[in-house]
Amino acid sequence: MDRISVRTLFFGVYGELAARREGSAELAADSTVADLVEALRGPGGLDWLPERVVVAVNQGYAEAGTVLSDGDEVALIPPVAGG
Amino acid sequence: MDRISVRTLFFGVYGELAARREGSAELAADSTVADLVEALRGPGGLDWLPERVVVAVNQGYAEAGTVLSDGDEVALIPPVAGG
Amino acid sequence: MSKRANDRVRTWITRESLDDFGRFENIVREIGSVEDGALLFFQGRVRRTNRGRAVSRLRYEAYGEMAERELAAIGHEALERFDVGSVAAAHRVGDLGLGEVSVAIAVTSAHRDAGYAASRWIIETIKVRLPVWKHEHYEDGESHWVGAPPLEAGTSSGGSRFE
Amino acid sequence: MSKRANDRVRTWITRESLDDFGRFENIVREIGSVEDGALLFFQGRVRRTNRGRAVSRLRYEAYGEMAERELAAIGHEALERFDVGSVAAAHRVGDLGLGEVSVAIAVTSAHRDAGYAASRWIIETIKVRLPVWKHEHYEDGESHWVGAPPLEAGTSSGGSRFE
Repeated sequence: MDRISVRTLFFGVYGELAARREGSAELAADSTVADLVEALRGPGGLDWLPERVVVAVNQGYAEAGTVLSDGDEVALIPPVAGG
Repeated sequence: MDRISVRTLFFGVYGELAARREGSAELAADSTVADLVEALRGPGGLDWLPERVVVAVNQGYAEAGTVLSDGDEVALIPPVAGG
Repeated sequence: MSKRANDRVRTWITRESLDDFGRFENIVREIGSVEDGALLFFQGRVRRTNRGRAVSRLRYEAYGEMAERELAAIGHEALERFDVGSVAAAHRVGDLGLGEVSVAIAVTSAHRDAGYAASRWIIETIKVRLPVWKHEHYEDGESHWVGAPPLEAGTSSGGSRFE
Repeated sequence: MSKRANDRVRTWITRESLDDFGRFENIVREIGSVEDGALLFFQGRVRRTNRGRAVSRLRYEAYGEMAERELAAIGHEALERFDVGSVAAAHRVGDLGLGEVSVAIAVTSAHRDAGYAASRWIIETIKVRLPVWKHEHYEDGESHWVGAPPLEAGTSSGGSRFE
Protein backbone atom coordinates (compact mmCIF):
# COMPACT_ATOMS: atom_id res chain seq x y z
CA MET A 1 0.00 0.00 0.00
CA ASP A 2 1.49 3.33 -1.13
CA ARG A 3 -0.95 5.52 0.73
CA ILE A 4 -2.56 5.23 4.14
CA SER A 5 -5.60 6.94 5.52
CA VAL A 6 -5.89 7.98 9.17
CA ARG A 7 -8.81 9.32 11.13
CA THR A 8 -8.12 12.66 12.84
CA LEU A 9 -9.84 13.93 15.99
CA PHE A 10 -9.75 17.54 17.20
CA PHE A 11 -10.47 18.16 20.87
CA GLY A 12 -11.19 21.27 22.93
CA VAL A 13 -10.04 24.52 21.37
CA TYR A 14 -8.59 22.63 18.41
CA GLY A 15 -12.07 21.46 17.46
CA GLU A 16 -13.22 25.06 17.66
CA LEU A 17 -10.29 26.41 15.62
CA ALA A 18 -10.48 23.66 13.01
CA ALA A 19 -14.25 24.09 12.82
CA ARG A 20 -14.53 20.33 12.97
CA ARG A 21 -14.16 17.57 15.49
CA GLU A 22 -13.26 14.79 13.10
CA GLY A 23 -11.56 14.46 9.78
CA SER A 24 -9.30 12.15 7.83
CA ALA A 25 -5.94 12.51 6.18
CA GLU A 26 -4.20 10.65 3.38
CA LEU A 27 -0.48 10.13 3.81
CA ALA A 28 2.38 8.25 2.22
CA ALA A 29 2.97 4.83 3.75
CA ASP A 30 5.41 4.92 6.69
CA SER A 31 4.50 8.51 7.52
CA THR A 32 5.12 9.58 11.08
CA VAL A 33 3.13 11.69 13.51
CA ALA A 34 5.39 14.62 12.58
CA ASP A 35 4.57 14.11 8.88
CA LEU A 36 0.86 14.21 9.64
CA VAL A 37 1.22 17.40 11.70
CA GLU A 38 3.23 19.02 8.93
CA ALA A 39 0.56 18.08 6.38
CA LEU A 40 -2.22 19.44 8.59
CA ARG A 41 -0.34 22.72 9.10
CA GLY A 42 0.40 23.08 5.36
CA PRO A 43 -0.88 25.61 2.86
CA GLY A 44 -4.53 26.45 3.39
CA GLY A 45 -4.50 24.23 6.49
CA LEU A 46 -4.45 24.55 10.23
CA ASP A 47 -1.60 27.07 10.50
CA TRP A 48 -2.38 27.71 14.18
CA LEU A 49 -1.57 24.09 15.08
CA PRO A 50 1.66 24.04 17.14
CA GLU A 51 4.51 22.25 15.39
CA ARG A 52 5.07 20.18 18.53
CA VAL A 53 1.40 19.52 19.24
CA VAL A 54 0.65 16.63 21.60
CA VAL A 55 -0.76 13.67 19.68
CA ALA A 56 -2.36 10.39 20.67
CA VAL A 57 -2.41 7.44 18.31
CA ASN A 58 -5.07 4.81 18.92
CA GLN A 59 -5.78 6.34 22.34
CA GLY A 60 -2.26 6.45 23.70
CA TYR A 61 0.19 9.35 23.78
CA ALA A 62 2.63 9.08 20.86
CA GLU A 63 6.00 10.55 19.88
CA ALA A 64 6.68 12.72 16.84
CA GLY A 65 8.55 9.78 15.33
CA THR A 66 5.76 7.24 15.80
CA VAL A 67 4.99 5.60 12.43
CA LEU A 68 1.34 5.65 11.42
CA SER A 69 -0.61 2.77 9.90
CA ASP A 70 -3.68 2.70 7.73
CA GLY A 71 -6.82 3.15 9.82
CA ASP A 72 -5.08 4.68 12.83
CA GLU A 73 -7.04 7.06 15.05
CA VAL A 74 -4.94 10.17 15.59
CA ALA A 75 -6.05 12.76 18.14
CA LEU A 76 -4.72 16.31 18.28
CA ILE A 77 -4.51 17.14 21.97
CA PRO A 78 -4.59 20.75 23.20
CA PRO A 79 -3.32 21.50 26.73
CA VAL A 80 -5.39 19.29 29.01
CA ALA A 81 -7.42 20.91 31.81
CA GLY A 82 -9.02 18.21 33.90
CA GLY A 83 -9.35 18.21 37.65
CA MET B 1 -4.81 31.79 103.03
CA ASP B 2 -1.66 29.81 103.90
CA ARG B 3 -2.71 26.60 102.20
CA ILE B 4 -4.49 25.91 98.92
CA SER B 5 -6.26 22.82 97.73
CA VAL B 6 -6.24 21.71 94.08
CA ARG B 7 -8.15 18.95 92.33
CA THR B 8 -5.92 16.48 90.49
CA LEU B 9 -6.93 14.41 87.44
CA PHE B 10 -5.02 11.40 86.14
CA PHE B 11 -5.58 10.40 82.52
CA GLY B 12 -4.68 7.34 80.46
CA VAL B 13 -1.86 5.26 81.85
CA TYR B 14 -1.40 7.70 84.74
CA GLY B 15 -4.88 6.83 86.00
CA GLU B 16 -3.93 3.18 85.80
CA LEU B 17 -0.58 3.65 87.57
CA ALA B 18 -2.01 5.95 90.24
CA ALA B 19 -4.93 3.55 90.76
CA ARG B 20 -7.18 6.58 90.72
CA ARG B 21 -8.55 9.06 88.20
CA GLU B 22 -9.13 11.91 90.58
CA GLY B 23 -7.59 13.19 93.77
CA SER B 24 -6.77 16.38 95.59
CA ALA B 25 -3.62 17.94 96.97
CA GLU B 26 -2.91 20.52 99.69
CA LEU B 27 -0.10 22.93 98.96
CA ALA B 28 1.43 26.07 100.37
CA ALA B 29 -0.04 29.25 98.88
CA ASP B 30 1.84 30.41 95.74
CA SER B 31 2.92 26.87 94.89
CA THR B 32 3.71 26.21 91.25
CA VAL B 33 2.97 23.32 88.94
CA ALA B 34 6.54 22.10 89.63
CA ASP B 35 5.87 22.16 93.38
CA LEU B 36 2.75 20.05 92.93
CA VAL B 37 4.58 17.52 90.77
CA GLU B 38 7.37 17.30 93.35
CA ALA B 39 4.83 16.71 96.11
CA LEU B 40 3.03 14.02 94.10
CA ARG B 41 6.32 12.24 93.35
CA GLY B 42 7.42 12.45 97.03
CA PRO B 43 7.90 9.68 99.60
CA GLY B 44 5.24 7.01 99.32
CA GLY B 45 3.85 8.80 96.28
CA LEU B 46 3.76 8.48 92.53
CA ASP B 47 7.47 7.88 91.97
CA TRP B 48 6.89 6.83 88.34
CA LEU B 49 5.56 10.30 87.46
CA PRO B 50 8.06 12.03 85.15
CA GLU B 51 9.64 15.11 86.72
CA ARG B 52 8.74 17.08 83.58
CA VAL B 53 5.24 15.66 83.17
CA VAL B 54 2.88 17.64 80.94
CA VAL B 55 0.26 19.42 83.04
CA ALA B 56 -2.92 21.31 82.26
CA VAL B 57 -4.37 23.83 84.70
CA ASN B 58 -8.06 24.59 84.35
CA GLN B 59 -8.10 22.83 80.97
CA GLY B 60 -5.21 24.61 79.35
CA TYR B 61 -1.59 23.49 78.98
CA ALA B 62 0.55 25.08 81.72
CA GLU B 63 4.24 25.69 82.37
CA ALA B 64 6.24 24.29 85.30
CA GLY B 65 6.36 27.81 86.73
CA THR B 66 2.61 28.44 86.57
CA VAL B 67 1.37 29.48 90.01
CA LEU B 68 -1.60 27.51 91.32
CA SER B 69 -4.67 28.92 93.04
CA ASP B 70 -7.09 27.39 95.48
CA GLY B 71 -9.68 25.28 93.64
CA ASP B 72 -7.63 24.83 90.44
CA GLU B 73 -8.21 21.73 88.33
CA VAL B 74 -4.80 20.22 87.56
CA ALA B 75 -4.55 17.39 85.02
CA LEU B 76 -1.54 15.10 84.69
CA ILE B 77 -1.21 14.43 80.98
CA PRO B 78 0.57 11.32 79.68
CA PRO B 79 1.75 11.28 76.04
CA VAL B 80 -1.35 11.98 73.99
CA ALA B 81 -2.41 9.48 71.33
CA GLY B 82 -5.36 10.84 69.44
CA GLY B 83 -5.94 10.61 65.71
CA MET C 1 -2.01 -7.33 50.65
CA SER C 2 -4.55 -10.06 50.00
CA LYS C 3 -6.59 -8.38 47.27
CA ARG C 4 -5.27 -8.35 43.70
CA ALA C 5 -4.43 -4.95 42.18
CA ASN C 6 -7.55 -4.96 40.01
CA ASP C 7 -9.74 -5.27 43.08
CA ARG C 8 -8.03 -2.31 44.71
CA VAL C 9 -8.42 0.23 41.90
CA ARG C 10 -11.69 1.69 40.61
CA THR C 11 -11.70 4.50 38.06
CA TRP C 12 -14.32 5.96 35.76
CA ILE C 13 -15.33 8.91 33.57
CA THR C 14 -18.96 9.89 33.95
CA ARG C 15 -21.65 12.35 32.90
CA GLU C 16 -23.43 11.71 36.21
CA SER C 17 -23.03 13.80 39.34
CA LEU C 18 -20.06 13.04 41.58
CA ASP C 19 -21.35 15.29 44.36
CA ASP C 20 -22.49 12.49 46.64
CA PHE C 21 -19.89 11.37 49.22
CA GLY C 22 -21.93 8.22 49.87
CA ARG C 23 -21.14 6.73 46.48
CA PHE C 24 -17.45 6.86 47.35
CA GLU C 25 -18.05 5.59 50.86
CA ASN C 26 -19.53 2.41 49.39
CA ILE C 27 -16.68 1.95 46.92
CA VAL C 28 -14.05 2.52 49.62
CA ARG C 29 -15.76 -0.14 51.72
CA GLU C 30 -15.55 -2.58 48.80
CA ILE C 31 -11.95 -2.01 47.77
CA GLY C 32 -10.35 -0.98 51.10
CA SER C 33 -9.39 -3.22 54.01
CA VAL C 34 -9.02 -3.19 57.79
CA GLU C 35 -5.28 -2.80 57.28
CA ASP C 36 -5.97 0.75 56.07
CA GLY C 37 -5.73 3.24 58.93
CA ALA C 38 -6.17 6.31 56.73
CA LEU C 39 -8.61 7.45 54.09
CA LEU C 40 -7.99 10.56 52.06
CA PHE C 41 -10.82 11.85 49.91
CA PHE C 42 -10.29 14.76 47.54
CA GLN C 43 -12.95 16.61 45.58
CA GLY C 44 -12.33 19.26 42.96
CA ARG C 45 -15.34 21.55 42.57
CA VAL C 46 -16.43 24.26 40.16
CA ARG C 47 -15.29 27.49 41.80
CA ARG C 48 -17.11 30.75 41.24
CA THR C 49 -13.90 32.71 40.61
CA ASN C 50 -11.15 31.57 38.25
CA ARG C 51 -8.23 33.83 37.36
CA GLY C 52 -10.28 36.80 38.54
CA ARG C 53 -13.29 36.08 36.34
CA ALA C 54 -16.78 35.15 37.58
CA VAL C 55 -17.59 31.69 36.26
CA SER C 56 -21.25 30.89 35.63
CA ARG C 57 -20.91 27.27 34.52
CA LEU C 58 -18.53 25.05 32.60
CA ARG C 59 -18.34 22.07 30.36
CA TYR C 60 -15.78 19.28 30.43
CA GLU C 61 -15.05 17.43 27.23
CA ALA C 62 -13.06 14.19 27.31
CA TYR C 63 -11.45 11.90 24.80
CA GLY C 64 -13.70 9.22 26.18
CA GLU C 65 -11.96 5.91 25.62
CA MET C 66 -8.47 7.31 26.08
CA ALA C 67 -9.52 9.15 29.23
CA GLU C 68 -10.87 5.91 30.70
CA ARG C 69 -7.58 4.18 29.89
CA GLU C 70 -5.40 6.98 31.25
CA LEU C 71 -7.36 7.30 34.47
CA ALA C 72 -7.12 3.55 35.06
CA ALA C 73 -3.38 3.69 34.32
CA ILE C 74 -2.94 6.55 36.80
CA GLY C 75 -4.81 4.56 39.48
CA HIS C 76 -2.66 1.48 38.98
CA GLU C 77 0.53 3.53 38.83
CA ALA C 78 -0.38 5.12 42.18
CA LEU C 79 -0.65 1.63 43.66
CA GLU C 80 2.86 0.85 42.44
CA ARG C 81 4.46 4.15 43.44
CA PHE C 82 2.97 4.50 46.92
CA ASP C 83 2.28 2.19 49.82
CA VAL C 84 -1.48 2.49 49.52
CA GLY C 85 -4.24 -0.06 49.88
CA SER C 86 -6.81 1.16 47.37
CA VAL C 87 -7.52 3.94 44.89
CA ALA C 88 -10.86 5.16 43.55
CA ALA C 89 -10.92 8.08 41.11
CA ALA C 90 -13.61 9.55 38.89
CA HIS C 91 -13.80 12.48 36.52
CA ARG C 92 -16.95 14.20 35.42
CA VAL C 93 -17.72 15.29 31.85
CA GLY C 94 -20.54 17.40 30.40
CA ASP C 95 -22.14 20.54 31.86
CA LEU C 96 -21.42 21.47 35.49
CA GLY C 97 -22.82 24.26 37.63
CA LEU C 98 -21.08 26.16 40.42
CA GLY C 99 -20.08 23.97 43.37
CA GLU C 100 -20.49 20.72 41.46
CA VAL C 101 -17.76 18.12 41.79
CA SER C 102 -15.57 17.69 38.70
CA VAL C 103 -13.10 15.15 40.09
CA ALA C 104 -13.10 12.88 43.14
CA ILE C 105 -10.24 10.74 44.43
CA ALA C 106 -10.31 8.37 47.41
CA VAL C 107 -7.12 6.69 48.65
CA THR C 108 -6.86 4.28 51.57
CA SER C 109 -3.53 3.41 53.13
CA ALA C 110 -2.08 1.82 56.24
CA HIS C 111 -0.39 5.09 57.15
CA ARG C 112 -1.39 8.66 56.33
CA ASP C 113 1.98 9.70 54.83
CA ALA C 114 1.48 7.49 51.80
CA GLY C 115 -2.18 8.49 51.54
CA TYR C 116 -1.49 12.22 51.37
CA ALA C 117 1.37 11.70 48.91
CA ALA C 118 -0.63 9.41 46.63
CA SER C 119 -3.73 11.62 46.67
CA ARG C 120 -1.65 14.63 45.72
CA TRP C 121 0.22 12.73 43.02
CA ILE C 122 -3.01 11.47 41.48
CA ILE C 123 -4.61 14.91 41.15
CA GLU C 124 -1.41 16.47 39.80
CA THR C 125 -1.04 13.62 37.30
CA ILE C 126 -4.67 13.89 36.21
CA LYS C 127 -4.06 17.56 35.50
CA VAL C 128 -1.17 16.89 33.15
CA ARG C 129 -2.14 13.56 31.61
CA LEU C 130 -5.88 13.04 31.49
CA PRO C 131 -7.27 14.03 28.07
CA VAL C 132 -10.01 16.27 29.41
CA TRP C 133 -10.68 19.90 28.47
CA LYS C 134 -12.57 22.60 30.27
CA HIS C 135 -14.73 25.20 28.58
CA GLU C 136 -15.54 27.95 31.05
CA HIS C 137 -18.54 30.23 30.70
CA TYR C 138 -18.42 33.56 32.48
CA GLU C 139 -21.11 35.77 33.92
CA ASP C 140 -20.36 38.42 31.28
CA GLY C 141 -21.44 35.97 28.56
CA GLU C 142 -17.97 35.14 27.26
CA SER C 143 -16.47 31.69 27.26
CA HIS C 144 -12.99 30.24 26.97
CA TRP C 145 -11.19 26.93 26.65
CA VAL C 146 -8.96 26.78 29.71
CA GLY C 147 -5.29 26.27 28.90
CA ALA C 148 -5.80 27.31 25.31
CA PRO C 149 -3.50 29.96 23.87
CA PRO C 150 -5.12 33.40 23.74
CA LEU C 151 -7.00 33.80 20.48
CA GLU C 152 -6.56 36.75 18.16
CA ALA C 153 -8.74 39.80 18.62
CA GLY C 154 -12.23 39.24 17.33
CA THR C 155 -12.37 35.56 18.12
CA SER C 156 -11.91 35.75 21.89
CA SER C 157 -15.42 36.98 22.69
CA GLY C 158 -18.83 35.78 21.73
CA GLY C 159 -18.26 32.33 23.08
CA SER C 160 -17.47 29.09 21.37
CA ARG C 161 -18.44 28.42 17.80
CA PHE C 162 -19.29 24.93 18.99
CA GLU C 163 -21.55 23.83 21.76
CA MET D 1 -14.50 35.78 52.75
CA SER D 2 -18.06 36.73 53.66
CA LYS D 3 -18.67 34.28 56.50
CA ARG D 4 -17.28 35.01 59.95
CA ALA D 5 -14.63 32.65 61.31
CA ASN D 6 -17.09 31.04 63.73
CA ASP D 7 -19.34 30.03 60.86
CA ARG D 8 -16.44 28.43 59.03
CA VAL D 9 -15.17 26.13 61.81
CA ARG D 10 -17.04 23.17 63.30
CA THR D 11 -15.32 20.84 65.78
CA TRP D 12 -16.56 18.27 68.24
CA ILE D 13 -15.66 15.29 70.43
CA THR D 14 -18.20 12.50 70.32
CA ARG D 15 -19.05 9.01 71.52
CA GLU D 16 -21.14 8.52 68.38
CA SER D 17 -19.93 6.90 65.18
CA LEU D 18 -18.02 9.09 62.72
CA ASP D 19 -18.11 6.44 60.00
CA ASP D 20 -20.74 8.13 57.87
CA PHE D 21 -19.36 10.40 55.12
CA GLY D 22 -22.83 11.95 54.70
CA ARG D 23 -22.72 13.71 58.05
CA PHE D 24 -19.60 15.55 56.92
CA GLU D 25 -21.04 16.24 53.48
CA ASN D 26 -23.88 18.16 55.13
CA ILE D 27 -21.55 20.12 57.37
CA VAL D 28 -19.25 21.00 54.48
CA ARG D 29 -22.27 22.27 52.59
CA GLU D 30 -23.18 24.51 55.54
CA ILE D 31 -19.77 25.98 56.26
CA GLY D 32 -18.14 25.92 52.80
CA SER D 33 -18.77 28.26 49.88
CA VAL D 34 -18.73 28.34 46.08
CA GLU D 35 -15.34 30.06 46.31
CA ASP D 36 -13.91 26.70 47.47
CA GLY D 37 -12.60 24.67 44.56
CA ALA D 38 -11.16 21.89 46.71
CA LEU D 39 -12.38 19.67 49.50
CA LEU D 40 -10.02 17.41 51.41
CA PHE D 41 -11.55 14.86 53.75
CA PHE D 42 -9.34 12.75 56.00
CA GLN D 43 -10.44 9.80 58.11
CA GLY D 44 -8.29 7.96 60.63
CA ARG D 45 -9.56 4.43 61.18
CA VAL D 46 -8.83 1.61 63.60
CA ARG D 47 -6.26 -0.51 61.79
CA ARG D 48 -5.97 -4.22 62.43
CA THR D 49 -2.20 -4.14 62.76
CA ASN D 50 -0.33 -1.64 64.94
CA ARG D 51 3.40 -1.97 65.56
CA GLY D 52 3.19 -5.58 64.46
CA ARG D 53 0.45 -6.57 66.92
CA ALA D 54 -3.06 -7.69 65.96
CA VAL D 55 -5.51 -5.18 67.42
CA SER D 56 -8.96 -6.46 68.35
CA ARG D 57 -10.54 -3.19 69.53
CA LEU D 58 -9.59 -0.01 71.31
CA ARG D 59 -10.86 2.66 73.61
CA TYR D 60 -10.22 6.38 73.39
CA GLU D 61 -10.34 8.41 76.56
CA ALA D 62 -10.41 12.21 76.39
CA TYR D 63 -10.09 15.05 78.84
CA GLY D 64 -13.54 16.08 77.69
CA GLU D 65 -13.80 19.81 78.20
CA MET D 66 -10.16 20.49 77.44
CA ALA D 67 -10.29 18.31 74.32
CA GLU D 68 -13.29 20.28 73.04
CA ARG D 69 -11.40 23.51 73.61
CA GLU D 70 -8.16 22.31 72.04
CA LEU D 71 -9.88 20.92 68.96
CA ALA D 72 -11.76 24.19 68.45
CA ALA D 73 -8.49 26.10 68.91
CA ILE D 74 -6.78 23.87 66.32
CA GLY D 75 -9.61 24.48 63.86
CA HIS D 76 -9.43 28.26 64.25
CA GLU D 77 -5.64 28.25 64.11
CA ALA D 78 -5.81 26.34 60.81
CA LEU D 79 -8.02 29.09 59.41
CA GLU D 80 -5.40 31.67 60.39
CA ARG D 81 -2.37 29.72 59.21
CA PHE D 82 -3.69 28.55 55.84
CA ASP D 83 -5.72 30.07 53.05
CA VAL D 84 -8.72 27.80 53.62
CA GLY D 85 -12.43 28.46 53.53
CA SER D 86 -13.73 26.11 56.21
CA VAL D 87 -12.64 23.42 58.67
CA ALA D 88 -14.69 20.62 60.23
CA ALA D 89 -12.99 18.19 62.62
CA ALA D 90 -14.28 15.55 64.99
CA HIS D 91 -12.67 13.02 67.30
CA ARG D 92 -14.30 9.90 68.60
CA VAL D 93 -14.10 8.66 72.21
CA GLY D 94 -15.22 5.40 73.81
CA ASP D 95 -14.98 1.88 72.42
CA LEU D 96 -14.17 1.38 68.74
CA GLY D 97 -14.00 -1.77 66.65
CA LEU D 98 -11.73 -2.49 63.67
CA GLY D 99 -12.29 -0.19 60.71
CA GLU D 100 -14.24 2.38 62.71
CA VAL D 101 -13.38 6.05 62.22
CA SER D 102 -11.53 7.65 65.14
CA VAL D 103 -10.93 11.08 63.64
CA ALA D 104 -12.38 12.93 60.64
CA ILE D 105 -11.23 16.22 59.18
CA ALA D 106 -12.79 18.14 56.27
CA VAL D 107 -11.12 21.23 54.83
CA THR D 108 -12.42 23.34 51.95
CA SER D 109 -10.22 25.85 50.16
CA ALA D 110 -10.09 27.90 46.99
CA HIS D 111 -6.97 26.04 45.88
CA ARG D 112 -5.83 22.52 46.69
CA ASP D 113 -2.32 23.48 47.90
CA ALA D 114 -3.71 25.13 51.01
CA GLY D 115 -6.22 22.33 51.53
CA TYR D 116 -3.62 19.55 51.56
CA ALA D 117 -1.31 21.59 53.80
CA ALA D 118 -4.05 22.49 56.28
CA SER D 119 -5.46 18.97 56.44
CA ARG D 120 -2.02 17.56 57.17
CA TRP D 121 -1.26 20.24 59.74
CA ILE D 122 -4.54 19.59 61.55
CA ILE D 123 -4.01 15.84 61.91
CA GLU D 124 -0.37 16.28 63.00
CA THR D 125 -1.40 18.93 65.53
CA ILE D 126 -4.22 16.76 66.88
CA LYS D 127 -1.66 14.02 67.45
CA VAL D 128 0.59 16.19 69.60
CA ARG D 129 -1.91 18.52 71.29
CA LEU D 130 -5.32 16.92 71.70
CA PRO D 131 -5.69 15.42 75.20
CA VAL D 132 -6.90 12.02 74.03
CA TRP D 133 -5.43 8.63 74.94
CA LYS D 134 -5.71 5.31 73.21
CA HIS D 135 -6.00 2.01 75.02
CA GLU D 136 -5.39 -0.80 72.56
CA HIS D 137 -6.66 -4.34 73.10
CA TYR D 138 -4.89 -7.12 71.23
CA GLU D 139 -6.08 -10.47 69.96
CA ASP D 140 -3.82 -12.21 72.47
CA GLY D 141 -5.82 -10.66 75.30
CA GLU D 142 -3.27 -8.09 76.38
CA SER D 143 -3.87 -4.36 76.33
CA HIS D 144 -1.70 -1.28 76.37
CA TRP D 145 -1.96 2.49 76.62
CA VAL D 146 -0.39 3.75 73.39
CA GLY D 147 2.46 6.17 73.93
CA ALA D 148 2.88 5.08 77.54
CA PRO D 149 6.35 4.15 78.76
CA PRO D 150 6.89 0.39 78.95
CA LEU D 151 5.79 -0.89 82.34
CA GLU D 152 7.95 -3.06 84.57
CA ALA D 153 7.76 -6.83 84.28
CA GLY D 154 4.60 -8.19 85.83
CA THR D 155 2.44 -5.19 85.08
CA SER D 156 2.66 -5.21 81.28
CA SER D 157 0.35 -8.16 80.74
CA GLY D 158 -3.07 -9.01 82.00
CA GLY D 159 -4.57 -5.85 80.60
CA SER D 160 -5.56 -2.64 82.27
CA ARG D 161 -6.40 -2.47 85.95
CA PHE D 162 -9.13 -0.03 84.93
CA GLU D 163 -11.89 -0.45 82.42
